[in-house]
Amino acid sequence: MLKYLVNRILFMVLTIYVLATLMFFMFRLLPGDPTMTVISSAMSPKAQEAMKRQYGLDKPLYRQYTAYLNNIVHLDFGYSFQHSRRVSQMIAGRMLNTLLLILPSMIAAYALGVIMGAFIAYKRGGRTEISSVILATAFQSAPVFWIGMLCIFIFSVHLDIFPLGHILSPGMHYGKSALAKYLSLDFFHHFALPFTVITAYNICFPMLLMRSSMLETFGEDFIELCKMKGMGEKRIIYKHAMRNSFLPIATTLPLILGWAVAGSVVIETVFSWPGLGLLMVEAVQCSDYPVVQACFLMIAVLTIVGNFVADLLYGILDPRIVYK
Amino acid sequence: MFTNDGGMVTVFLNSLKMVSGSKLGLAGLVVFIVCLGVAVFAPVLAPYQPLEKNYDAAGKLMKLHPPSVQHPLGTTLLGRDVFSQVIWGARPALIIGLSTAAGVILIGVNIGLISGYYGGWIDNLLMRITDIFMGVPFLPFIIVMLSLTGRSMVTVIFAMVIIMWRSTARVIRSQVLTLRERPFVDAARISGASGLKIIYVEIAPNILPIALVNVAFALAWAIITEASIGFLGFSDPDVMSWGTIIYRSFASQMSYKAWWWVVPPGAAIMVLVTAVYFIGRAYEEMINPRLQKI
Amino acid sequence: MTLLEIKDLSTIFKTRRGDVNALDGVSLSVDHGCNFGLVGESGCGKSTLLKSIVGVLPPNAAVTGGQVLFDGRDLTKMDEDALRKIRWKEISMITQSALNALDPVYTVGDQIAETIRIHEKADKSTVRKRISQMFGLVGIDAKRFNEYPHQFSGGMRQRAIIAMSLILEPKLVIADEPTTSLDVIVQDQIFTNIRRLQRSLGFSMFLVTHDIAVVIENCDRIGIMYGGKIMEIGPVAEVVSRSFHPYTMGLKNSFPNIVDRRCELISIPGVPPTLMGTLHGCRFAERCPFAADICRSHSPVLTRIGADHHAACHFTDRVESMREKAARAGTWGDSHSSR
Amino acid sequence: MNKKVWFISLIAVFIFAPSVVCADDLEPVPEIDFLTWVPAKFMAYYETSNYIAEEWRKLGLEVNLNQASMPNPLLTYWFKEHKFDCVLSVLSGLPYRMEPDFFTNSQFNSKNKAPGDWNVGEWAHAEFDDIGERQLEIYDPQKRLPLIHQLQNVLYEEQPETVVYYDVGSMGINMTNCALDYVEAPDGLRSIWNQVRFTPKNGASVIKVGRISDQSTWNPVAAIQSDDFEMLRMVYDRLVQIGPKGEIRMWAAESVNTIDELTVDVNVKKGLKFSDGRPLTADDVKFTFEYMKEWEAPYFLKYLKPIRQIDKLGSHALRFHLEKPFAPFVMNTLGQVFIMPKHIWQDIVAKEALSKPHDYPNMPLVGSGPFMLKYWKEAEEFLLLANKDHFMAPKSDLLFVVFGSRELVNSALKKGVIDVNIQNLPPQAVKEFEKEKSLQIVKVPSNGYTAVRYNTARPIFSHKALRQALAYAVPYKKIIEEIHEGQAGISASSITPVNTFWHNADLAPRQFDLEKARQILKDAGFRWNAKGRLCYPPKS
Amino acid sequence: MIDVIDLKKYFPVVSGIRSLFSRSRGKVVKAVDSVSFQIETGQVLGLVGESGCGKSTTGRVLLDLEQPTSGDILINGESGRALKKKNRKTYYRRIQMIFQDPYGSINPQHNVASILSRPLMYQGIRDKTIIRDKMLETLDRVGLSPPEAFLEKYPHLLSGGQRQRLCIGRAIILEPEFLVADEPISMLDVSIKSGIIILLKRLVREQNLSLLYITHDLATVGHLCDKIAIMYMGRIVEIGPTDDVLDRPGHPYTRALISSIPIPDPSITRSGAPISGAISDPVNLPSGCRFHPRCPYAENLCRQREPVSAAVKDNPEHGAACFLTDKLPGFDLTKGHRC
Repeated sequence: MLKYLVNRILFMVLTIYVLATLMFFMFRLLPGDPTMTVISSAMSPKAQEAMKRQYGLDKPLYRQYTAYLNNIVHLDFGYSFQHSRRVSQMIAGRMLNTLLLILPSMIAAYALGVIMGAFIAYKRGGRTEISSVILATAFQSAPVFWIGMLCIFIFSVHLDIFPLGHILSPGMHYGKSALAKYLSLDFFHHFALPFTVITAYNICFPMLLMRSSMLETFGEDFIELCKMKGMGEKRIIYKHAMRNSFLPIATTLPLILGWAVAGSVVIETVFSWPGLGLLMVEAVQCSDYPVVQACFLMIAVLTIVGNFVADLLYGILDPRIVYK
Repeated sequence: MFTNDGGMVTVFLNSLKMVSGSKLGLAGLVVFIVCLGVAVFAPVLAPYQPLEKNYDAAGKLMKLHPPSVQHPLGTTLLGRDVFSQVIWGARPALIIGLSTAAGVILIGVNIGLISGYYGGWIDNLLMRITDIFMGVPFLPFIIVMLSLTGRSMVTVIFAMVIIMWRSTARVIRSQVLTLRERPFVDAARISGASGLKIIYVEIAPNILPIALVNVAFALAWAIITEASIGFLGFSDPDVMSWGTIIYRSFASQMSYKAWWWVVPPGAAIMVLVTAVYFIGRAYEEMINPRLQKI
Repeated sequence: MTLLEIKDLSTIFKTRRGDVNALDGVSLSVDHGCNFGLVGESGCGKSTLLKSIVGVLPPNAAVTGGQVLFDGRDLTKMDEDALRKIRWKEISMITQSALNALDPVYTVGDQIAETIRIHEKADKSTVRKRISQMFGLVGIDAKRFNEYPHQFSGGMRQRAIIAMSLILEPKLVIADEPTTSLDVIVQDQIFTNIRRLQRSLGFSMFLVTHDIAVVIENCDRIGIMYGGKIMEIGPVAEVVSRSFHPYTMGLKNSFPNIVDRRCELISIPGVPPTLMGTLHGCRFAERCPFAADICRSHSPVLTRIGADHHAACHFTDRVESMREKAARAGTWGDSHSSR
Repeated sequence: MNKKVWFISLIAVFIFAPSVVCADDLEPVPEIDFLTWVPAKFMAYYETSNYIAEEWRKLGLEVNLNQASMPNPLLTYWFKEHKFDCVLSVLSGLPYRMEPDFFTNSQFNSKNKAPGDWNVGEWAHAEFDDIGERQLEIYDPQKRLPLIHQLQNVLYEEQPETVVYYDVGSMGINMTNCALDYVEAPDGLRSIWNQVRFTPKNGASVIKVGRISDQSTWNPVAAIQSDDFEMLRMVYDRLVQIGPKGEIRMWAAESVNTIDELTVDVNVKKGLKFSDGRPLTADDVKFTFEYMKEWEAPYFLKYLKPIRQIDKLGSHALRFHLEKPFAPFVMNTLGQVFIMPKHIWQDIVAKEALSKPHDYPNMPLVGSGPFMLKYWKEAEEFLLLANKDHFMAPKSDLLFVVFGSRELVNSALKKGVIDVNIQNLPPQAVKEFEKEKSLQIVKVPSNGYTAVRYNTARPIFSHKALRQALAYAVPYKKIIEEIHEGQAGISASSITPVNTFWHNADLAPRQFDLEKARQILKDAGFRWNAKGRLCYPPKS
Repeated sequence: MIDVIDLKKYFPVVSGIRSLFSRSRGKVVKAVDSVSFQIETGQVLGLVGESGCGKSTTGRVLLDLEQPTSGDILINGESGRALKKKNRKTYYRRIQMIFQDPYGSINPQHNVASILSRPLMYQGIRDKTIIRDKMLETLDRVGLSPPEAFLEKYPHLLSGGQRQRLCIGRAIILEPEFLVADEPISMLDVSIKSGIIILLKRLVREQNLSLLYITHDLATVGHLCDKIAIMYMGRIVEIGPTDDVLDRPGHPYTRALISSIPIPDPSITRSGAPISGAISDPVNLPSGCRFHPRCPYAENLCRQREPVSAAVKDNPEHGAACFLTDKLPGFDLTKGHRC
């Protein structure tokens, strides 16, 4: 077990290293001058050189690379071209915002999806099943940003129930602690719409998967034996069928989590949610590559750590898995 | 590659037959074929050019006109016909979707086959590479790629293929791992077949159904992803794809005033992707008898 | 005294391609304290019969006629709740594949304990004690209570299933190919074990298998099933030594015997019928060397030929000549003899 | 004759046939590489270039709209590599750009042709250079004015760029909780002159201002973005500020006296205090200018360059010695550099263990400006408290709220979630906003402008006649009406009418007239080939 | 004649890079441990043992489906290792295999013609008429007639028995000298099993080949084989002519195997297997005789030294690897009824 953990963690580090290196070299191949990010009348060739010196871009590539890796180890992603600040200062709060949006939505989507999937599998062959399948598929097939836009259109613009986006109403003060901010009613008011959209959008996958997994489990001998044992329908479904059917779904959790975190770039854009994804999109648009690198790596870390946690979770759920 | 009996064509035709056996599958197939038709005959079906500006009788630009007989889905901020744009948008959607799916399958299936069949260090290497790719955040990576390579349709496809093959490779590999242990592979080996012959003659036809399911899902994913890329403003600016239409309406800040500009392209994506999903799911249920409704 | 009596039971499966008459008027009975063995090849309807008895047919199958009388109660007429009380408490089961019969995510002990708790109110420690006792009886180390099914070997799993099936001391144990996937030595151990337990617990057993030898060794009465119908039924010694049905004769011919290995091995040509759609005549007629026109048009009924011996053949009166011919390889076609 | 020969000659005919048609040695004008913006994000800019290209095509030109993403590679092609035949140059109006040098001499002087500098079209004109250099030495606006007008005349005549339009922005105030006696300024509600005048009403305690970009940095040494300067000037004082009409107004300086072209005396107001209570003195001013120069604050580098030496004349008096005469010195140098507290910054690098002052987050911020930064929640909001002791004491605290998109901020204004929107409203929404009774919409004609800038280093646009002709082939009105909903104006000069003092009103904007364009081309010897393609004048 | 000499197959417990760090480094499972036997042309050797004893691995190693650790096979005097080295394809011309699972060993995507023609094509035969004639002849030979009707069929249309016949056809189409049949009937129905036995027996005689018949079922071995080898944990513990081994088993394990087989004859009562327990841990083999933990007769010597094969009752044909062969009590299975 310990060896497995060490192996996994080493591989995670390797993955992050590879991605970091990839990012570094990809951006060094970028056509264009990184100092060319603002048109300012103060701009002069001299000023640009000064900026390059300040960003350390005048050094040879390998020196830049080693410095870059060294900095990453210290969680320092350099200096934003656009924002004239340390990138690390910018992303910490953003990451929290992204997690606050994505994690609860994903957990809700999974929990609901699994329960609904089990339910429609139980009701198989009926109208409930077919209509939920159609509805869920259609919902998943629509681009999430479009659904977000429609929801804003209906609930914010027309019905005026929810705010148009963002994380808090302007001018709300909640004292110093971040907790107070995230526990405030206002936060939930802003959180509700994007949360619902992400949840509804992500429900489909676990639901359909759970349904087919349940159908497979229903065919297993032990389920039949449960019936022969005189076990009640509910007990069979909740205690035996669902737990077993959930296993293959647990393996997809990291995948979906990865998609969701990656998909945050779109959803945060629609809802102006000040998270990593939005920051990254803005940074890419400004060729602010230290910020892009940092956001990308942070999103990757979330994905990779998510994978890892899900793997461990799977081991807890399925006694047959022995880590070696 | 899959000539001879039980070849690719047969499997494909069989799969079509199987898909149409399910109601949802049939519906998906019909919608998909209609979309294909729309894409092919877009010049005939679309009343206007996608970027054509329309002026009213008084010579005024028809800005944001709501749906009318002349413009069934209204006009955009610069007087362009939304209906025509949506029709033309079927082309990039299908071209990008199909080529991405093809690329994904080509890479994914081959890596899966080789990795799964040969095992050992080849498998180890390929799967570690796949694992690394699994850690790559999908959309962000594509966005970064596109910001580096420029935003033509080819680079969009390339960017998607380069990252989407990973899950196909995994699925195919696990399939090959079980197929490899099947006695018919041993039987082929003792008939004197070489490794490549076993992979492509014996194993490949058997993973074709799974590969076809993956084609469907990759196709669906590619279309949605292209739309997302378009929405973030990173897709080919010269191509009026559905995602780009939505993005332009979003960027014009008029999307909440002119629903007819936003709803149709999104609905088109939804309908097409749903159809593709239905096809894939119907086929998946057919090839996995345990999922069949009894 | 009769414990289980099945009268004229019919079950139909609905499939995409049509109805399958999996069971067609099956009648048999199992007496108290006796073992009944049902022999048949795959697809003959053995498993469907078991599922019909305990009422756990899949949704696309239904009993279309007949009765299952257990201790005088008709199980086919009972509602789900009443049936649930009878299941396992009175009729339990030893399944064919022990690996798949246990839920992989719970420990073996937990699953057995759950079985008890479904039917009885019992506190943890007594449950635990009972299970340990039962483990001792079937030959499992009581320490393995908290192990998962995948940690058991094949033979041990089968023992665990037996322990589970006997834990509530049922009146009838249905054993569905209990040893098919096991090696002969383990099979022998398992049956020895079952016989020993039967002596101390006194349950009846309904054994279903394709292995005629196992039935001969372990059962009092035997039923030969083919194509969803009982072909011949009676006391083991009677049916084996004085077969009245050509299928029974063919089965005996094709069964290898380590003692009589110099006997000719003769196989039955052809394949079993699919049971799809409306069927006429004897199910075995296709493969029967003695089939006449009547066999293809009229289905023979199970007729009494001995004290407790029934067979379903039109030509029970000509049995002597059939037996003689059946022992010759040529009767069954040229290429089907071992010598 | 065998088949092969037939075939080859057939191919030959096809290849050479087109050249046979232009047998009179006409060389077609090559395709124009028109560098422009991506349509999705910069729809109006892209469409402007598209409208222009459509008309140019009618003249027999081939135009390729090269869409490049902003900022890269667009800015690189535009400023660094000059990789274009013409570019849609969109320059925003900022207060310091009221200084006439920037839009004239800086942009077109042949000295500034180097990559990364402002003469991106590499235009060179000896007479223009000469006037440009001379006007830099004249500190008296009245004496400088004729030269600036001359520069505009040359540009109008030579057309190194064709000015297409200037924006007339619209900004909104929700009057429910906020009152403003609006002062017209080229930066509208963003102007400091307006921001100190926002007055709360109906019991509101703070005025909420909507923004779509977050502050990047509060460090004046590191800041490079105009949005950042807008906020920094609220919390820091400058020696002078640019007034709403583009005039110089004393701010922290009591007076600025130009002794001669190379010497400028400054007297600092007495009684100014930093927010930590320490007084602002000539030491701080001297320190700031020297510090910025020493650490190469990228934004100020260009403006600090002319300074040779700064002498402290008294506790509140200084003398600047310049390397060479630099007329924009007062407006662009003294008018931009923020006075930083010496006691904070002098040892900040050592104290915070930084490699350079650019890395200093500058929190808590110590400034002397009319506002004080209370807090900053990144990407969310920041609160500026009114500095009641300041000589320009604001009427209200301001809460700046960062929104993710223009759409959000606009609807927030309408709903009254915010009181002021300092973004321009989208042109197509202006009419709708004007109907709202609670809103006060102010019109903000910009001193920035949009133009087609020609790369005169390329053979096509080295032809003056072509540039002049194309100026008649820009559908000015259509662009303003259809793309900008009328929210723009036509200017003949790069110094737009809003810069009343410097604008040369004698120049008449050119009208859209394709016939006239054709005539100019014809007169200059341009010809059209059989396919209607424009060709260079035949070489004699 | 087939001569297998000292065949060994050791599986490392851990493999790959991990083996460098693992605690179980260097440990092996001796799946096949010094196995030697001969099969005369036209004869059948039955290799019998419980699951996990290494009998299937022996077959797979012979076919080079697993790399042998050491050992060789002589096919009519020619070294298999040399043959393989020269050209693997020609090796497979001389040795072929029939697999256990008739469903899994046929590629479901190929039709009969393609299944049968592939071996020929891989061997370089391109002439279509030759291939076709050969296929028809083979189909006829394995009892799939009329052969023409089968050529275009896909496997899913064939019954289990037909599939296994097809597999046999595929194996004999190259006219090998040596055929390995790995449990060819264990997945088939009773009435069909004997048909395959009969077919194999006929083919051995007609084609003049040697057959290694691998099975766990001693009963069928009696009907098919000329010689029997009993395998236990990678070793052949007893080998000899069928009658000698079955009637006068010289190894306690053979005795246990034989006596645990149920006999389909109600007149015979069997005493049952005298041994208990299951196979030991293959990684940590017991010291001395591998069978001693289960052997009811084990002595100290058995725990210390490993027995080598010795002639039973002075019959040089019949060997058993047991110290106690001569001391074992009498064994009689043939009492009672005969046909």
